[in-house]
Amino acid sequence: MSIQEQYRKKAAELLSSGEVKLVIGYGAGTTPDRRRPLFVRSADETSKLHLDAACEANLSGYLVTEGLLADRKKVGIFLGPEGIRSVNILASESQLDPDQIVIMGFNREAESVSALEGSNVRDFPAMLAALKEQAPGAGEQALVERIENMTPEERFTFWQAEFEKCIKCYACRQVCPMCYCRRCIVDNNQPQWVQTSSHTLGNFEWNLVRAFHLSGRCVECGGCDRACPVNIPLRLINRRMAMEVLDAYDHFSGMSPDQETVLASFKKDDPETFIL
Amino acid sequence: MNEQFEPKIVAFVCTYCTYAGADLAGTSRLKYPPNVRIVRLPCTGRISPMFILKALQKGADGVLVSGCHPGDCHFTSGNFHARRRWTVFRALLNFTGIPLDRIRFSWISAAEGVKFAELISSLTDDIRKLGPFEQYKAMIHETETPVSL
Amino acid sequence: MIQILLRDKLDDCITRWHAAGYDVIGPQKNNNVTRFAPVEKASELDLEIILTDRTVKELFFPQTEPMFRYRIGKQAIDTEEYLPPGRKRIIFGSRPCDASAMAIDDPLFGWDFKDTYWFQRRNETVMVTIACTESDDFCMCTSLKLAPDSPLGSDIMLRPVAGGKGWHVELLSERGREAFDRIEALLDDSAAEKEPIANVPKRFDLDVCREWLADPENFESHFWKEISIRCIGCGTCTFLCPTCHCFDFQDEGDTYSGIRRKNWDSCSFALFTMHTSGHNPRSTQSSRWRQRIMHKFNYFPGKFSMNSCSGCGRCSRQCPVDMGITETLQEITKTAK
Amino acid sequence: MTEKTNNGRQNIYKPAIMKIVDKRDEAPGVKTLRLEFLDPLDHEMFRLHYRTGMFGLYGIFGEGESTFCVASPETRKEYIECTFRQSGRVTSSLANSEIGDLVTYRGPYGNRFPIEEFYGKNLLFIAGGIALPPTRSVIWSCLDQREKFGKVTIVYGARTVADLVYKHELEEWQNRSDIDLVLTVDPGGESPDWQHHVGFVPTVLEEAAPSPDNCIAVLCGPPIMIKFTLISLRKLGFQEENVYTTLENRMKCGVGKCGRCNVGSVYICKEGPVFTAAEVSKMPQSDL
Repeated sequence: MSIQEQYRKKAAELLSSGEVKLVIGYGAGTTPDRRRPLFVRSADETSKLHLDAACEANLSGYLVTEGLLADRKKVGIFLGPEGIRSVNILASESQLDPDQIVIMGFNREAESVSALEGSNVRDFPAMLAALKEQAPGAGEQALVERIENMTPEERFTFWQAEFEKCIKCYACRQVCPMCYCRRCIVDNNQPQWVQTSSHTLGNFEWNLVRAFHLSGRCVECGGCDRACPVNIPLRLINRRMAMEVLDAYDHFSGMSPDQETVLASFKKDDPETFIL
Repeated sequence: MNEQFEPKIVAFVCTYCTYAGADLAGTSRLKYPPNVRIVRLPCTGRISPMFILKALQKGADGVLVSGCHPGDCHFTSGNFHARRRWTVFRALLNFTGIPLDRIRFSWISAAEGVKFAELISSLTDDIRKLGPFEQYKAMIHETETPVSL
Repeated sequence: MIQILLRDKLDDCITRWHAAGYDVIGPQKNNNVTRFAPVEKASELDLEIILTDRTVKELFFPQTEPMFRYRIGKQAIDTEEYLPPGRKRIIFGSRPCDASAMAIDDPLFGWDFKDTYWFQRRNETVMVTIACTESDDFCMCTSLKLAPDSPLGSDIMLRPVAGGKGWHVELLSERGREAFDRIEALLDDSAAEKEPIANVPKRFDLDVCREWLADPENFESHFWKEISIRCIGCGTCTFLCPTCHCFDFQDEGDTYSGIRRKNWDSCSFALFTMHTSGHNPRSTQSSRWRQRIMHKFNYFPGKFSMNSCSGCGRCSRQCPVDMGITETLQEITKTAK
Repeated sequence: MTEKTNNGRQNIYKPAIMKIVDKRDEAPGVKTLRLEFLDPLDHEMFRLHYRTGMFGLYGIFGEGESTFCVASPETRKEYIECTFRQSGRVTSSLANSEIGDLVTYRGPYGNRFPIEEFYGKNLLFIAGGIALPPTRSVIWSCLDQREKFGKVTIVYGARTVADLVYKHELEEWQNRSDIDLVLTVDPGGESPDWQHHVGFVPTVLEEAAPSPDNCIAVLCGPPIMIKFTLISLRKLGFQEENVYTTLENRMKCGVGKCGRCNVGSVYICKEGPVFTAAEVSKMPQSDL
């Protein structure tokens, strides 16, 4: 039985037994290569669920929809490894109760998907530990290194050209499971820390703030990068920041619901080579 | 340039240690360059990275961020948190090409008036050598001119 | 007489237009995004793009535009106005959907009060549109009763000749004629077969949808919640929409001097309608999506007799969660029948 | 498409500059500013266009613009008065301005109360809290030509005694024999020396029971008060066509372009802010 069939069946069981009130998964998209988030509430709708290599989106952001988990009922959700990490972070930041989440985990390979054993977010320590050890995507790493090898002026010019394109649609923020603030810093106007105008300066500010707020929290699901309508390579900044927290603090975000947030914790002997 | 360039430096300091240290430098009549504008905050933990960005954007040529030595924080752990934040923020600035040699971090206690005076002197010299910070100029100019199309 | 603009004469055309004081702007792929930008040579143009990522809207209504600089004194406030550059320009290679969108927004920017920024640019621009011979899965102009060669909003319509050697020139306005007078000597009159225009399938029944939307009963329908449940509330669809025209004013500066700007804004943002008191008339994402659809296909046509949609399909094409106008109107068509 | 620009300028977004000539505290957090135009041309345009009910966008450069009604009546056009509650960025900044400071103003925009149609009729004004200013503009427009109208009744309520605005004018109205003034505060909001009603506006209105015959009602207040007062008015026999109210929404442009005040088929900034209750009931209620 294919994993798609297996999970359709599981979703149907969860729903008909009343264990979960809702299953968040993937449905067919507008075109054959697209998948879209799908919300299934009854067992007979589960045949609309899809699971294949085109299922790229990290659905965990929907879990923090206002009021969704307030009734203490459980929700089933299709999650890849990044999604599982996101749920861990959301739990560690007290945004949800991890025991309300029933995970149907999957691993995406080049052209297929495989199932991940487990249904509670605590069931995946081995998978996550292996993920931490894995070298990140070679293509991305190469690009990050290419930027690192530039002079600061070149780097600045590179990002200036990228951020010039930004139209401040905030798709990067809205699609990100970690951007759950009820009022984002750019939406505050007393004081107005970030200029809302989308000139290059305002865009630069916004993108720096976004990247900083995600440092040590981003799980590199690539959602922002895919969502960006003007194709700014946001994943490169996220990758670089993830490298930093791994190097400096051995922090790999989303390992468990009990993990401390890297910028809200400290060790007395943290490295501080740059401080005079 | 005929006249020597005088950099503008903004110092974000915590009130309990570095500000007291600066005070001590003053009362001890230690000489340091007048290029620094001090902004006093309750704790280094209160210093948002936005402050640094805004200072550079609004015309500072250099920024100093300074607070209590690790273990001496008036609020026990504010500077430990700040330290992590700075580490990560520096990486971000570096990756986006904002020069790190214009931003300096230090621990200066209330007793270290001499260290404060010396740090300001050396920082001012260094920034003077680097020249005015003009990287943001083109972007600021863009915000002040009509759309070209 | 049939006149043909040959592709290999484009460089000469651009030179002549430049000499006559026109800026020439066309579709380009730059830094991984396709958009309209000024060109010096024909080789910079990317005319094979079916539809650019970003619309021609930004050439009339920029994403952020300084309106005036203020300087505050004790006795007076000095305001220095910033107006559009005031140069004649030719937008070469827009698509019929983008061009019609500009015409659709004209009455909105002009009812009673005329928006100088919009109309000055509109009056200075010659829209040279290329009819579409290709479409993709998201194009839906035909569903909006427009077509891959709709003349609405264009000053010149170019129809590709078979083999891609050039275009049939169709003059649609005096402004277009003036611009093409400059290059008349370069036009060819040899007969050439026109390539057929793209066959864009009809994706929904607009009349049925409009009728359904006009029924007050359906305003509170559960449909809206269902259709927008996965909407994440970003501004992609509105900012990439050629007809979406909502904006915001922002002051940048301090109490002595600064600039007031006109920025794009989006009805899909929660803050768009939020009162200072905290009351928000459209506090849920479903009410915001409903507003977008109602505005485009009910309120706007009620006022200006046109749908506020030209069928470019960017909202569906670029949506991070694969939503869009097409899906909503398809579902309404199904529901209503 | 007409070339009309109410401020006589080519750029419709460019504000006029006004000087604060008087500033009054009305209630906690509520202030009134009296403004005068610096440029006589701007003032001329205002004289030409302003009618009671229209609104303006008041601003401070560097902070932005904020929309509220012109609280002074169309019978007094030498100045503009505006009353507002200090709540956001712009209103805080306006509240902190001093006499002599300069502010920006765009307007007057929107539609108006058709006061000529009220001639010869009885008038019932009902206002709640900070919504007295728009009502007050109509009240004075009518009182300044008192002989043209029949009986005038004003029902005004606020949360507490301190929250009543225009206290000096309430006193003046109280002492006039040609006005029936009914004042009320919400239960618990009364002070020891309060001698008027205690209770919510709809209840007090029903007790006062003004006759609907040949009567126009002007109703302004927070949404919840409007909702219940409309029920009371219906009970008293008022037709929805004879009840006028003003709507408020967030606005940026004021001239029907920026899109945010759109409710149903109506742009409040152009087709409003004055509507009859009959018109309001045709709008999608959940979007209000």
